[in-house]
Amino acid sequence: MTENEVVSLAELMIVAASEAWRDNGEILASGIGVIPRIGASLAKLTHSPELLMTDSEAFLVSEPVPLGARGDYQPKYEGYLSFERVFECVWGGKRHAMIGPTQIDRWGQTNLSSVGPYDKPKSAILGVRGLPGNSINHINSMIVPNHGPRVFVSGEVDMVSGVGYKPERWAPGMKQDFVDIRLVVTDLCVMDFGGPDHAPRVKSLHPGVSFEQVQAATGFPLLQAPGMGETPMPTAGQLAVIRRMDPHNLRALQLKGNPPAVRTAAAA
Amino acid sequence: MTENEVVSLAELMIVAASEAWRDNGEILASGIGVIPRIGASLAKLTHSPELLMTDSEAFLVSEPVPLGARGDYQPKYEGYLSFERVFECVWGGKRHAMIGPTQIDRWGQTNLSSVGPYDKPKSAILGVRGLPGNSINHINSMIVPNHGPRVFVSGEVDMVSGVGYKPERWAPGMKQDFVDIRLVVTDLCVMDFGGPDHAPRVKSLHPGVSFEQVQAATGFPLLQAPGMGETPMPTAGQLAVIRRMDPHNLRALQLKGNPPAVRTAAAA
Amino acid sequence: MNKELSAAQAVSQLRDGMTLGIGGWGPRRKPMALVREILRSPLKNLTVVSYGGPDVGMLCAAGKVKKLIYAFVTMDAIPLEPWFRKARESAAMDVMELDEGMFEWGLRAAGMRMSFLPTRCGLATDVLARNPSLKTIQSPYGDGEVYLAMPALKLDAALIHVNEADRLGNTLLRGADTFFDHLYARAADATYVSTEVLRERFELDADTAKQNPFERYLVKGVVHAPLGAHPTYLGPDYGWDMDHLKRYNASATEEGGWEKYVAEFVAPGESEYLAKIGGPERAAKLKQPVF
Amino acid sequence: MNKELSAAQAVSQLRDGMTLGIGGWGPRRKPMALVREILRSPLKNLTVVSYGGPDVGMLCAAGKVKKLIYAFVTMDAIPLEPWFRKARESAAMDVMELDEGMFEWGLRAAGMRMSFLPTRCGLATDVLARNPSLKTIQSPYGDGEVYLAMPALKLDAALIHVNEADRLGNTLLRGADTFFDHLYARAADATYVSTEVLRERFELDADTAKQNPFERYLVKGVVHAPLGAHPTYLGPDYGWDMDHLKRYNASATEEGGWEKYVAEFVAPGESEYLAKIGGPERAAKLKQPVF
Repeated sequence: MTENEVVSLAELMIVAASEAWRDNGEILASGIGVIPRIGASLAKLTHSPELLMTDSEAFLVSEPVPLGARGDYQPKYEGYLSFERVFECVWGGKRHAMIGPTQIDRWGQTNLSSVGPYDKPKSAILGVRGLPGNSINHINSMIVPNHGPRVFVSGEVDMVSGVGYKPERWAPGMKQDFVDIRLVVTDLCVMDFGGPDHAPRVKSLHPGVSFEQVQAATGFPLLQAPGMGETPMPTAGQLAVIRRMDPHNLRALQLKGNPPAVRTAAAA
Repeated sequence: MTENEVVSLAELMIVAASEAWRDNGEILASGIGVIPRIGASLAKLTHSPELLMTDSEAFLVSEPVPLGARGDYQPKYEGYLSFERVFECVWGGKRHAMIGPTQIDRWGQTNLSSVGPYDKPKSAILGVRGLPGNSINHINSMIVPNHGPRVFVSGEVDMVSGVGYKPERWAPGMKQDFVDIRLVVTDLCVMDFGGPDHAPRVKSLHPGVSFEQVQAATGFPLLQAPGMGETPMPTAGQLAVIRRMDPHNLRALQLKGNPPAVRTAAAA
Repeated sequence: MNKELSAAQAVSQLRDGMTLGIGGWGPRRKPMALVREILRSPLKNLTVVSYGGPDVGMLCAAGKVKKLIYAFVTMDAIPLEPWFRKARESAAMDVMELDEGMFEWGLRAAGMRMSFLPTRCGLATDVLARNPSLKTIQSPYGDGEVYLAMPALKLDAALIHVNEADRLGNTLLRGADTFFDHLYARAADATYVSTEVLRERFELDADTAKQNPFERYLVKGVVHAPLGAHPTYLGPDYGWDMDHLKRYNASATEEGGWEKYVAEFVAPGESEYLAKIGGPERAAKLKQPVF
Repeated sequence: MNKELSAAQAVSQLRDGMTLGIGGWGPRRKPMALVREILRSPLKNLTVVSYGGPDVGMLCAAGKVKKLIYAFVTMDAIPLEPWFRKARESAAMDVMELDEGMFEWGLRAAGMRMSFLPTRCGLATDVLARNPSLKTIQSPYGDGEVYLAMPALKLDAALIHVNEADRLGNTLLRGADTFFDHLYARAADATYVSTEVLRERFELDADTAKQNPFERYLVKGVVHAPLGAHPTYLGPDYGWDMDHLKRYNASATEEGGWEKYVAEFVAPGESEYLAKIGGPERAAKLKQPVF
C-alpha cells in the first residue's frame, strides 16, 4: 500500500461480492462489470478454485484474466465457451452471474430495459439482454454502486427483465424452481431475499452504515437478517489478489469519489 | 473400355440415378451407397455443378471424391458439414438423398428398421436411421438393386421408417408439404409417384425389360407414365466420368453377376 | 455460380418493408459496409432483427426502422447506443424486445422451418407482458410444464460480414466466436455476405475448412468489402475504431449531427469512407478490444 | 479438482438400472475401454442410449441391456451389427427406436432441463405408432401445425472417449467431427470421459482451445485409456481395426462365440487387451477409414 493505505469501499464490495460464489460448486462465475469481475476472480483465487471463468470473450481460462491492458500477460486457456455455448450453460443452470441492474424491486425483479412508460420511455437503457433467461435458469446476484430509491424502487420495476419472487407473475405450470437470487451487494450493505416469502433483508451493513440509513435509501421495507453484522473488511491477502487482478486500479472509478470502506459520519 | 466393352446395368442405373439431382438447385446431394454416390457425382460433374457434396465425413468438397482407396488424391475442401450440421441442412430442406431401403410400399413409404413382427422381428436391419426426418423434410429418391416383391411389398412396409403419401398416416395439422419422393431407380426400371394421388408409375424401362415384367416383380399395381420410354444408355462422356469416380470398379459388385445394361431374353 | 455483387446490387435486391437480420453482436463484426449502402438507398420501413450495435443505431438515425426486434443495443465501450435511444424514447418505431436466448431460439425455429420453439426464457417477465402476441404452450407429458412458445423469426434477408469468401458463396469466420450468424443465414430467404477477402474458389485444408460457418446454398450474394465491419471489430483482422465510434456517438448530441455524419462518412461512398477513416494503414493499427 | 479415476472406479459409480448414454457414432470414437469395463462388472438392467455401434452390440451380447434407445446400430463396413440383431430378433430387450434427429433433440431437451422439444421428424411413421408414449403438440400460433413432442432423453451417466483431457475434466476432440458428444454430456447427471492422453492441467493456445467440446463442470471422472476407442476409430489418432471387428462379428455365428470373445479379449483386463490387439505399434498402422 503505497499511495493509499486506506481500504476503499469498492474493495470492501469486491470482497463481499466474492462471497456470492462460495460453495457454488463447479459452475461458471460471470461477474459483469469491474467490481463483480474482480469479485469472481477473488473467489476463484481464494476460496473456490473450482469455478469456471472466461476471458470475457470466447475462452475458458484456468486463471482469472486481469482487467484492462494486459501487457505481456497471456490468458491461460483451458477450454472454449462461445456465446452460443454460454446460452447452453445458462439453460443447463451451470452459472452464477452478477450484474448491475438499473432497477430492483422487493420481489427481486430487475430492469435493464427502460425507465418510464414502456411505449415511450423516459430513458431507454440496453434492453432486457439475457436477464429473462439468466434469472429463470441459474443463480444470480446483483451489484448496486448507488444504493437509493431510484434503484430499489417502491413499486414494481418499470420493465421486468429478470424474474423474481412475485407470485402474480407466475402462472400455473411455469417452473420457478431454478430461480435463485443470492446476494445484492450495494455501497451501503449486503442484502438477500431470504426473509419469509423471499422478503428482502439486510445481511450485513458496511462499516459506519446503520440499518435505518439503508432503509431510508430503499423504496421498500427491509428486514434484518438474523445475526446481521458488519460486512467484513478485506484481508491483506485479499487486497493483494485484488491489486493483482486490477493493476490499473479501475475499481477506484466505480464509486463516485472512491470513498473509503470505513465511512466517517460526514462521508455517510 | 479395355477389359469390358459392354456397358453394365450398374452404369445405366448410375446415369438414371444422376437424373434425380437435375434442376434441384443448390442443395446437398447425398448418394448413399455405391450407385447413388456415383450418380450424384456424375450429376455434379455434368448437368448440375451447383450441387453440394461431402467427403462422406465432415467436409464439403468442390469436386466429388472418387470411391475407395484414393492414392495421392486429396479431397478439395470448400466447407464444413458435420453430422450436427447435416441435421440442420435436413430440417431446412436443403438436401436430396438417395438410399436403398429394405422395403418400399405403394405409398412411397420405406423401411430400414426390421422385417416381420415389430416386437420380435424376423430380421432386424439398421434401425430407422434418419429416414423419418429426411422423408418429411426434403427430397428423397431410392435405389433398388433387386427389384422384386420382397422390396416392393403388396401391403404396407413392416415398419414405416420414411413417410410417404398414405393419407391415413397424416393426422390433421401434420405438415406434409415438404414430402417429395422423386425417383426410384431399380435394376428393371425407373419409377416415380407421379400418378393420380401419388400413385406409383414406371417412367422408363431398362433396355430389354417389359412393363409386364416390372409389374410381375412388384407387389402393388403400377401405372405407365405418359411417354414411358426406355432408360437412356450412358454416353461415352458419362462412362468416362463414372470410371474416374469409381477407379476400383466397385460398381461391378453392386448387382449380382454384374449384368449388362442391355438384357438378352435369357438374362431377363 | 458466381455470386459476386456490388454492395449497391445487393441492396437493390432488398425491398421496402422487408424483415432484415443483421449478423454480429453489438460492436462485433457488423456488416457495416452493407448497412452504409442501405443508408445511401431509398429503402424504408424495415423490420430489423439484430443483436444490436451501431448497425441498429445508424438505421434508426436514418429513420429506416419501422420495427426493431432485439435483446439489446450497445457498443459495449459506449454502453448506451445514442440513436437507438432517441428512436426508442421518441416512440419512433415499434419494438419486440426479447431475451437473448429467445432471440436465438426464434432464429433457430425459422431455420428449421418451424413455427415456434418452446423455452423457459421470458416467462414471468414483461417480455411476455409487453409482447401480447407471444403465447405459451404446455408440455403434453406428465410434468405439464408451461413454456413460452417463441415464434420463428423468419427473415427476408440476412446481412453478414465474414473474413473470407469465394464467389460460390463459401465463407470463413476466423474470429474467436462466430456468434449466431449461422442462424441468421438459416433463418433467411436470402443471405448477403460482405467479405474482407474474396477468392475465386476455395481450396482449403481441413483445419481451415472447419471455419466455414454455414453452407453456400444459403448465400445469395457475396460483396467484396474490405474493412466492411468498420467501425466495429473483426477478429482477428482488425480492432474496433473507438475514435470513430465516439465521433458517431457525438453526432446524437450535436444539432444536425446525423446529417453531418452522413455527409462526411456515408454519402460520398465506400471508397471515400475508407480514405476518411485512414484506410488499411490505420485499420492495421486498430487494436482488438481487451475485455 | 483431480477427477482421475481408473476405469473400474468409474464403472463402480454406475448402478443397476441406470440410463447410460454412450458417445460416438456407429464405429466412430466409441468409449470401448469403458464398455469393456462394464462387461467385466456385474452391472445390469441398463437402459442404453446410443447412436449404436459395437458398444451396443457387446452390451447386448452380455445381456446387460434392458432397454435400448437408438436410431440405428451398425459398424458401417459391417452394416448389420450381429449381437444387436440377435437381441432384437429374440425380443431380449425393450426398444425405443427413434429418428436420428429426434434422438439429438431428446438429448438437447435434457441438456436444457426441458421436458420435450417439438419436431416434425417421426410424424406419420411407425416411430410414432411403435412408441405409444410419444405425444404430439400443436403450435399455439395461427399455423396450428402439429409436431411430435420429443421427450427429453435424460441420462444418469454419459460415457465419452476423447483425444486428450486433463485431470480437471477439460477435454479436446481433434477429429473431423465431434458428433453429438456435447449433447450427451449436457444430458447426463454425470459424464465419465476416457482419454488417449491425460495431462495434469491444460495450457492451450486459442486454436487448440476451440477443440474443447464441452465445459469441465459436466465431467465427473476422467479415465486414462490409451486406445480406449479400439476397435472403433479415433480421428486423427488411429483407424478402425477391421480384423478385430470381423473377429467380433464372427463371434455371433460360432457356438459359444461370445464367451470365447470375452475370455480372450475382455476378461483378462485392459492391459492384456492392448497386448492382444498388438499394442500401440499395431494401432499406429490402423488406417483411418476411407468413405
